[in-house]
Amino acid sequence: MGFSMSELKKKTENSSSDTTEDEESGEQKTGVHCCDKKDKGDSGVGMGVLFFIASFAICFLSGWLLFPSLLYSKKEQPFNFNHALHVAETGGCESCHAFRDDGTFAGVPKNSACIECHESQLGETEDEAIFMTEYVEKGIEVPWHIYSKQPDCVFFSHAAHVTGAKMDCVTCHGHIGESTTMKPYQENRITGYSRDIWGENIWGVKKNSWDRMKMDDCAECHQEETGSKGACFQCHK
Amino acid sequence: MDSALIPKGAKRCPFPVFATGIAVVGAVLLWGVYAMGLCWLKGLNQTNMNDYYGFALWIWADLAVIAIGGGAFFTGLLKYVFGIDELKNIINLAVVIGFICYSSALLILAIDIGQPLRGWFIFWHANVHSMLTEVAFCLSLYFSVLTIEFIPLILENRQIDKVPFFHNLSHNMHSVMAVFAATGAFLSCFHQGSLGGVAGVLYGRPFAYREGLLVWPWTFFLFTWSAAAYGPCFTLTVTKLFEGITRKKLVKDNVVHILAKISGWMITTYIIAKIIDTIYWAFVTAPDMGFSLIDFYSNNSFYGIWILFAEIVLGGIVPAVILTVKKYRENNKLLLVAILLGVFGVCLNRWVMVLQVMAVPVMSFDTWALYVPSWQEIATTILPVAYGVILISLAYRYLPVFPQEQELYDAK
Amino acid sequence: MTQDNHGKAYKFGMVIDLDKCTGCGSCMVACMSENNVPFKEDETNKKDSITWMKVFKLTNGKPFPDTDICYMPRPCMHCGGKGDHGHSPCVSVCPATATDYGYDTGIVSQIYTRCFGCRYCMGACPYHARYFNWWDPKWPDGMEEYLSPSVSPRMRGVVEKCSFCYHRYQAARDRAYHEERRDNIEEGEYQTACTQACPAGAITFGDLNNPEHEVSKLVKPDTHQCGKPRNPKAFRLLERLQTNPKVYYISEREWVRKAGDNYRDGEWEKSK
Amino acid sequence: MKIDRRSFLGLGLGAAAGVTLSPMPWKLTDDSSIWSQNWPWTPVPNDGEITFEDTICTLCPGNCGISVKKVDGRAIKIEGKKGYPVNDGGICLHGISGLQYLYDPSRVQFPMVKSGDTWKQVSWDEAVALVAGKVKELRQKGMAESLACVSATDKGSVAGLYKRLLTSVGSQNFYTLETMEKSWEMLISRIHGLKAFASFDLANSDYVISFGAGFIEGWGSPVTNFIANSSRKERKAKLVQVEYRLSNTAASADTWLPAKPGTEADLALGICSAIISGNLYNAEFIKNAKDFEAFAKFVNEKYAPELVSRTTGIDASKIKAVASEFAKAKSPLAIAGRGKGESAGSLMEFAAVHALNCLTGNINKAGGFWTVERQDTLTWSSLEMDDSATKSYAKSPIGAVDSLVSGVSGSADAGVFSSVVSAVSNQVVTSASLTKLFEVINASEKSPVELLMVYNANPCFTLHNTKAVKAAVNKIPFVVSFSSYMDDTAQLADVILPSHTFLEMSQDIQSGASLAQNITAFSKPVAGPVFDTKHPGDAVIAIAKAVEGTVASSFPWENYQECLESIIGDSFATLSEEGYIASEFTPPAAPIVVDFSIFAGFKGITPLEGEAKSYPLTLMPIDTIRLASATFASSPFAVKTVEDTVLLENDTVIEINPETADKVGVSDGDYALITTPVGEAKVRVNLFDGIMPDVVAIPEGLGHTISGIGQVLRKDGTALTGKKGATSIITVTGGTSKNIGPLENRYIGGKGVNVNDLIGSVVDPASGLDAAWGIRARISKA
Repeated sequence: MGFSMSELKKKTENSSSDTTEDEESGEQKTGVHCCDKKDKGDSGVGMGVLFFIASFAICFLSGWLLFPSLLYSKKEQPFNFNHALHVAETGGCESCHAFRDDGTFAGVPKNSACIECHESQLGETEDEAIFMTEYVEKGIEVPWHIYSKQPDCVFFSHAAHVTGAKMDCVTCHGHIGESTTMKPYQENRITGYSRDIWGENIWGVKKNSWDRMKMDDCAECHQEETGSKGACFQCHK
Repeated sequence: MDSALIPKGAKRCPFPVFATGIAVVGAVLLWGVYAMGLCWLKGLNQTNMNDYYGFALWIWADLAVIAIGGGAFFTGLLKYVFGIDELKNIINLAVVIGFICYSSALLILAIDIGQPLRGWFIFWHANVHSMLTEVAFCLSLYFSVLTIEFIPLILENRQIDKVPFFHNLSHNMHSVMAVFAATGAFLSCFHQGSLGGVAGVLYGRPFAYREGLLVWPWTFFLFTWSAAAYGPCFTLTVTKLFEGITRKKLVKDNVVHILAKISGWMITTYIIAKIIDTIYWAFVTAPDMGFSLIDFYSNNSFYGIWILFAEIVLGGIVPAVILTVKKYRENNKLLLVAILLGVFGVCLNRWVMVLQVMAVPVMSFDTWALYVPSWQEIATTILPVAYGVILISLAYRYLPVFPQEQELYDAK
Repeated sequence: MTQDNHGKAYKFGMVIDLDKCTGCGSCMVACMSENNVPFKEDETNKKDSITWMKVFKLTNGKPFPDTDICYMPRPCMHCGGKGDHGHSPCVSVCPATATDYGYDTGIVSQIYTRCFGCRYCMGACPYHARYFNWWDPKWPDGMEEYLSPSVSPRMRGVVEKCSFCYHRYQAARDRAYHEERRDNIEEGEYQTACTQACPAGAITFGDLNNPEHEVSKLVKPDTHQCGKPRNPKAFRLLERLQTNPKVYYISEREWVRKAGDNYRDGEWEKSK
Repeated sequence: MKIDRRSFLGLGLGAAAGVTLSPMPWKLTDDSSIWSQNWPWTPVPNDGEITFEDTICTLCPGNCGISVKKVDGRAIKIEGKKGYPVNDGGICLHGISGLQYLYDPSRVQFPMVKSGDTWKQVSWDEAVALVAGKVKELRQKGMAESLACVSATDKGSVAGLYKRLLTSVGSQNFYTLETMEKSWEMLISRIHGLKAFASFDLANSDYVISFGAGFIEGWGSPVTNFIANSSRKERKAKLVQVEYRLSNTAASADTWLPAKPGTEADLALGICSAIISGNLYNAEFIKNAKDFEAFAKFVNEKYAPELVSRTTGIDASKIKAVASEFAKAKSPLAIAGRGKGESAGSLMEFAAVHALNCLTGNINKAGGFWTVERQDTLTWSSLEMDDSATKSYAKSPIGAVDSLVSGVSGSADAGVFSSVVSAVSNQVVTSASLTKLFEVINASEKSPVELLMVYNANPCFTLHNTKAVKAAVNKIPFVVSFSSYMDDTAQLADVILPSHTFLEMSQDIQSGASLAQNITAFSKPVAGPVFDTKHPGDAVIAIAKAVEGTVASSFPWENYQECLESIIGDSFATLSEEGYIASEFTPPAAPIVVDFSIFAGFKGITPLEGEAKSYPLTLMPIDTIRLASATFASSPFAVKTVEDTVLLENDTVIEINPETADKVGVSDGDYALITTPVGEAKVRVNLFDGIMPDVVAIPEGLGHTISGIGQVLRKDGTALTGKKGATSIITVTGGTSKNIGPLENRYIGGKGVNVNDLIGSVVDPASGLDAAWGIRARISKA
């Protein structure tokens, strides 16, 4: 408390006006000046503005550019999977991403489904070789990172949407079926969410219906299609 | 040491004495902060609340500080809107108290919720039907208003005031303060009221439930009215406390008496309304739900019928009589009794509307629920008190809280 | 989101025959096991013990040997609220819309991850059907293996309650959709875990809007009076508060029916 | 470096503005709230394909059919099996909790040998070799009879294997727990001359008088009884409950007759008297009964309703009314066996009650009492015994008791009964009593049992006077436990060969009491094994093989599965496919014999221990379905359902009438000291109007000792601290955390008082079994 307002005022009144110098030396000089040139004229506002602009720029840009890249960790898929090729071979999403008899959705197929075709290696790709040697032969399920993985609190009925409302897979999942490579999986370091849930855009802006899979996106569509967002339990468990 | 900061001409205790005092209260504050940290890190299992007692000690404290902080909006309203000019001599204190009370209330709410990181959902996913949503919005808005009202006072600090910009800012803010006072009064009315509504809308709790007007139960209006009525009692109590501690006269008697008189009439009207409300509730609302009045006040001595008597007679009728009758009001001792009873009365009312609501069994086979707060709850409840003491001491020391101080000192 | 529920919507409800209930506790455990309800080392403080389905023990208060007891299982009542418009005591007070009323099912539903733990809903519920997670849910090492993926385990600091095993309704709907029956669900397809487990068969569950369903036949709900039972042996807990629960009780015993609500001296005799 | 203050202000404001206008704060706010929704320490169960697998629950003798729900092969829930004859979809709380038993980290996770206060992990081979070595040694010393085994029951192939091991070694010391089932068996043998067990067709009876049987507290086959009880309304059937306390069964009954504890037999005979004097009995059925005249004379003289009214406290008119209703009912049924029927009880009490069944003749008919001949569906190959085994086997069991005859001989009243001893009771029946076994061990200087094997039993918890039982067990040089859990007995063992839980193993099951049909069921493993445990049958086979010689050759099977297939024979295919075979009871071809001569020496039932002067109250153990009180301890789920009027924090809560409380000077919630001739305990008091004054009720199933064991060392020398190597931290009430050792189950262990610490054993002269049904006690404020 020893350092009083009067002192502060004096200092600000007397601080240096070396606005032409670069930041670092300016700071140093300021330090010196304020000690020995206490009764010089007031020109500190300019310095303040400079600092303001500099720190604004740094924070603003790092918030937009650095922050997103720090926020997400990138994980490579165990091996590349060519959706386009498989869709062409099997005829559609449903042949691998199927419903079980009780109406639940099986999601990513298990090895047992894959080896219906891949009894032995079919093609010559390295990826298939990895699949065969590392997973099928060792009896391990492939630890895919699932782009559309919703958190545990979400209940999503594929049956209601695909069978009931006759929705197309693309509406939510985009054109993943036409992809030939798997993009890296980005996981939010804080939430553990897949980046695809929030959307690629850091503001979460979406252009296509499949760009984002947040609750608001579900609610928006429900509101349009059913006239109600639905009660909590409709989508939460 | 800090003399340059002290308002000009004001006599303050030596800095070491002041610092020691602050350090002692600061220790209490740290204890509270520790308890608060425990609640945040380990969760609300640190409290003795349970599924029957979802609201407990500190929610009472929350409601109580808001009620006694009601002096801020009401005094502001009287001064700026109704133009009772004498009150300018006590408005600063009222604003500081209000600021302390409302910031404390916000802090308590932040501790009270099970998921503090999601606290903002109350704004983002607001349910407009919920009284608590109304509370949150009004509370935070009114807190902003109070901050705006508090700023000019800070700017009046001797050193800050020297800066022309701040001086002018302070001056300009003063001139538009009426707008803020009016906004504040409006917001606070809703805020106080919605806190009353919190209990009053609980139609599953016959003890709390009240019928009402439009979307608001009677408790909505009673809470606003009681905060306006009893808030000044607390402002006066703090004034008296300061005068006692500093052994100085800080506010002129006529100011005190005006505020006391207004408070007295407000209490009178409030307590009449409260009595009518109680009678209607006891003879119409509750019986419709299968309860007699005595069902709410039996079984244990803690929540005996005495509590209703204390609230209405001791905390209502007695201060109302003292404060409305000139002779009594101007008797210093009686005045002190009245304002203390007033503060007690409104705190008791808030206690009843939070704690007893939880305690009274509703299902015929249910039992009375009583609870004893844990030390963490007590510490976090004392925390805002310590914080308030520190802030108000700082304000008193460095800001011209009492404009008449100098004049009164000179006159002595 | 105000729809009235007298249309084609379901109105799921439960009828519990108190004369059949033996207080065995199967419903409580079936519920805990179905819904990933956690447990602590000491659960004897019943005021902080999470039991979505709780069995109360009522006594008639008479001395030996005229004493009688009755067990009353209490799930969430899924109140329709005043006028049965969906403004249940708890739903109307939740500041963050973390709990709401499903107009298509009559079920009071909830998002645990939306709840920020203000506990206002607990204060609003006269049945003590809502429970707060005072502690982090912890399972003894390895025991979390039995957790069901159908119900998300809740975290510390949020309120939870009985959901009428909504996930079972979802599962039934999934099947119905898959079999192209849209959401046409048979009575037997959606039953709560407690109903299914009760060895005494004391619990019946179904659609109160469907006169073919057993629950409707048992209590004959009066739609003009917000579902008040027309069966004189049936009653709802705290009927007079107008919470309009969807859980009904049946008992031949007069003292039990009387204990279901509050009556001032002489009122019960008159009301009979 | 010194920053100028105005620059500093600029820096701060710039940073604030820059940050605010970037997505960072907003995204962080949102993400931190989402983080709180996805806390890494809150488990996330994996999703997958849902399947159901059926098996049988063997936690209690009820043996319900269960469906285990699985997600991608992971067992997640247990439900009742629809259509199964025992439970038809219903299930009790313990059955539902089965998975808590399965995944319990406090299970014995691998074979262990005790050294000092440390348990050391050993391999199965080592453990088997150790046990087999001891057995071999005893055989070599010619002391094979000092090998003993305790099992809950002798039914089924697994228990059969244990018994076979003993026999092949040369020991008759195979003991089962003493339950009401044994008493009924003895009684049927004495009265009807049949080797059969009792069964009760509750579901079809229209009038049941139960003398303290807790149909809905877990008696017999609990779920079957729940179903029968709840269908009473529709069937217009009546239940009369004779009990000193308003138990759940009494509350559910149509009539509650609160007879003083210990006078149930008097009341039964009083009703007999009323039936006989009113000529309401089934004269056709009784026509050939032995000594009926004597019995009639006896009850009319000594048990006229007016006389009985004085002893029991039940109005004579009420007795007569019940007698008349009972006799006139279409299929009346009288049942004995207090509480859950887990104790043998006084044989004469059973006899007095059964006299009612005999008078109405509702025996071996629908809705009546059934004598069911033991059908041994298992066909064991003959076993080989060498000389040493044969020699040892000739010695009678250590816990041998004589029964039945003692009740008749030397009776002063013998005169009125026939002096000709009937064909059915002309011999002294010798059987083995576990209680007696431990008594003998305690009485001998050196334990006559050298090696005790404990399978599916927890005698240190379930037998009366646990202190004495534990002393006896401690005296036995080598104790082998086959328990899955560190239960009260396993704690005292030298070696533990942990068994699979019922969900992890296959076995054959004979459903027992209170069913009106024979059910043979086959349970199959539906999970695990979660730990390094073994099928108890495999363990015995391995031990037998390691003992070598004729013992090994008596166990020709590779493993239990092979054994089961061979001994079940033809029906194995059907069993493993259908899961069970049920057949309705068929009445025996020959008319049933009834012999009333057992009443010749009737002097009331086995009295309570303790004198009334210093112990003015009667302490009665009470059962509740919510607490398991037999071999298995309750699960965390079950304990959670227990009311705070039964267990409060770690204290047992006793129940007394407010009148008693006044007399003793305690009030509701007080701590009290309860003292019996056997022990004392500090408990809390709950006042309940529904209990008779001067009676104190104390809940069974509490007071499991929490293991006092020290460390458990793995083979590599590291301490076992939980499955994943991490010590599990459990937060307990009050928010404090403490480390839980791997074998300590604090969800039930250390909670409350074991009733059996307070009640001593009392040998029933009629059966030779432990018939203690309570004890005298006093209480004082503590």
